Amino acid sequence: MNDKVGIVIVSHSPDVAKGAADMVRQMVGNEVPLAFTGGDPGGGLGTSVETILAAIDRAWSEKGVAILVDLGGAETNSEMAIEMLPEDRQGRVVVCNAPIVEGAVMAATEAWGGATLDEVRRTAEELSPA
Amino acid sequence: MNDKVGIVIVSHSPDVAKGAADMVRQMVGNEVPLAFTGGDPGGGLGTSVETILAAIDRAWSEKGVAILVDLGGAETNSEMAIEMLPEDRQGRVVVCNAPIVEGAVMAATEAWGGATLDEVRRTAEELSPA
Amino acid sequence: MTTTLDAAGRRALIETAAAAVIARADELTALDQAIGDGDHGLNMKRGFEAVLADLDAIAAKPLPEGLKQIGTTMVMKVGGASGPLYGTLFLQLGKSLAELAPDAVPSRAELAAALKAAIVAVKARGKSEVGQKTLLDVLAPVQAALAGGADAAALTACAHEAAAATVPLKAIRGRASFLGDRSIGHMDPGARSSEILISTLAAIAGGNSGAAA
Amino acid sequence: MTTTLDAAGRRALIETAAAAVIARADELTALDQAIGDGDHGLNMKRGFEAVLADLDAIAAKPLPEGLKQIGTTMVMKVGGASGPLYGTLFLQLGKSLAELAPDAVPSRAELAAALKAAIVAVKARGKSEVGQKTLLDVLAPVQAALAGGADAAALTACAHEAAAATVPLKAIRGRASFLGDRSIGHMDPGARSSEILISTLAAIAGGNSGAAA
Ligand SMILES: Nc1ncnc2c1ncn2[C@@H]1O[C@H](COP(=O)(O)OP(=O)(O)O)[C@@H](O)[C@H]1O
Ligand SMILES: Nc1ncnc2c1ncn2[C@@H]1O[C@H](COP(=O)(O)OP(=O)(O)O)[C@@H](O)[C@H]1O
Ligand SMILES: [Mg+2]
Ligand SMILES: [Mg+2]
Ligand SMILES: [Mg+2]
Ligand SMILES: [Mg+2]
Repeated sequence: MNDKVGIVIVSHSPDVAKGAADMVRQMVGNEVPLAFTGGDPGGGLGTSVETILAAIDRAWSEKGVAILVDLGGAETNSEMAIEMLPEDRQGRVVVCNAPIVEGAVMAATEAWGGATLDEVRRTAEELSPA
Repeated sequence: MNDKVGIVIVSHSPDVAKGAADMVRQMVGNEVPLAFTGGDPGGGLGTSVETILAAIDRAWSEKGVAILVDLGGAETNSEMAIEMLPEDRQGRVVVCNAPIVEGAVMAATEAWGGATLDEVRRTAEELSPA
Repeated sequence: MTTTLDAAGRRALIETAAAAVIARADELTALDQAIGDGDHGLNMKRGFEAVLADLDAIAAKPLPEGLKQIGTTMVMKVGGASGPLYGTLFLQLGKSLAELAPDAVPSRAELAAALKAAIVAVKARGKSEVGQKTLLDVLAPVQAALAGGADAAALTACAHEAAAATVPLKAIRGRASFLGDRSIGHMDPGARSSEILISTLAAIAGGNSGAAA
Repeated sequence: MTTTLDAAGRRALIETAAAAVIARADELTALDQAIGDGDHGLNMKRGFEAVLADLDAIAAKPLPEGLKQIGTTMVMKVGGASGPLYGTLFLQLGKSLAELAPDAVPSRAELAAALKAAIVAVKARGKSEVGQKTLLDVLAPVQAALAGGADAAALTACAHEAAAATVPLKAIRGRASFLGDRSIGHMDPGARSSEILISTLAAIAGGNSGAAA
């Protein structure tokens, strides 16, 4: 599994995170490391650095991990999580400036094809859904 | 309620549709007409013209309805649904070329402020999440 | 070819075409798994099963009305992008043939004109063109062959070749476009479902002299 | 001001500040309902309740270490954008004060320098600047007042005015920015929570001569 870039989906809503992951799985099956998380530490709409760290770990790939987020808080918490990673992992995790659902499907499809982390990120950031 | 543009969320995934609607509700409460739908007529990932039509009806506003979609099939089915509306409604429903989750939150926030359908659509299409 | 197409004839036509697609559902799904979300067979099966569920009512109607009902059923039941696309195809075929005399068999010219208009409608629905690795890449050459006088066997061969010719294409529309260059080397699922429909209809029209490949 | 800040002193400081924010949770949430998603009070309450749950351990540590633990707790527990922002603030305060002698009270200069560095860190975390209707619009003028020699009452007044001054601003960062011009006319929730923290701490430092507004 470690020959593909991993994908992490971080939404304020656990439902959005799960649903987006379902859509990703439908496109790429189990060949891309994938993890998702949503909801704040109290179970409300929000995000949690702790569960983001766990998701990065679940989707870990030596080729790196691309994170897809929805709104500002998800982005800030994801960036915070990246800084809390062991140093040798930090440089291999990026937050994509891309729509969470469409970006996750795009990024995963690109990862599936064996692309590098940078290519995966660029694809998610470039394309809007056709 | 009819003084605000309505928002319809059409995802391939029922979970994404519901979660995005939760996020919208958290921002604008019940002051914006809102409906969501996801899943194909067989219950799988996909969309259904029938349930899109019903969602447009639930979120109906005399000021019009903005539809947020994820991938191609959701767009094509939503455009098909618009053409099947009674003629006097057709011109007042648009599909936004915007990310489904981020666009729904933006569009609903704009609708909440009393914007026109065109302003709502433009806001969703212009902004990417901060 | 017979000179009338009555309810029994329409029934046989629709039933055979629907059954042919339903029988190929697994193959269509497998094609969609390679370059899409793996549901094209399921989608087409759901649509045509809904058509079969209304078969008597559809066959009882004049051909243009029956085609429109098939179109509406596909629109409402398929669920994928192919639903509004095939739905639009059948709806426009029905609209274009509206002047057909009851139980008449449409002429080659009428059919070619109707299919031409339907292709225009599908393009508008999908914001797509020929050459983008979609069902249009089968429909368009078949329409040209039909207009040019091709017989049933030639139409079947044309559809078969056109579907095969989508293999080297890069997808520009639909989900397969997400794969970019990696969509090359696979047959488009919608092109294949169109081929199945056309070759089945051609076989019936040609007195079962051809068969769906 | 006393010249030492021992575990008991640190405990009182943290407990009072946390309690002040928790007591204002409903007000903070109401502010966030007007121009955000209505969770800032809940978020801050969750964060500071987690701090209180570890109060003894945090107070037992030297101030810099305690501040870092508060920062980590806010990062992990708040859940909103304010979590990493306040978390970064406390983490950097702790880092900047690392050289502080055990149980010493940081000098005005040390505090002003630490807060300055913390504001830089918060800006980097939020990709934000002063004037964008955020907590920075309270932190920055308070830092300037502190550096300029303001006493506890003056710091409280400064924080109060700075929070009020966010009302006419248009939000450029965070969710309130989605509202564009409609964010004008409301106080920023993060600015208000910063005001509460600062005025509470100032009141304690000033021997309870001031009080959180
Ligand atoms: N925009 C479009 N224009 C024309 N044909 C399209 C378009 N999008 C998809 N198709 C056709 O539909 C087929 C996919 O149908 P299906 O799998 O049922 O829907 P979905 O892609 O929504 O899962 C493709 O193989 C292609 O032939
Ligand atoms: N990018 C940012 N930079 C600085 N401050 C920010 C930023 N985003 C949000 N804030 C602050 O955080 C506050 C909102 O916090 P909170 O409601 O807890 O988080 P969320 O916006 O994720 O729901 C805002 O009032 C603002 O002061
Ligand atoms: Mg498909
Ligand atoms: Mg599909
Ligand atoms: Mg909030
Ligand atoms: Mg929030």
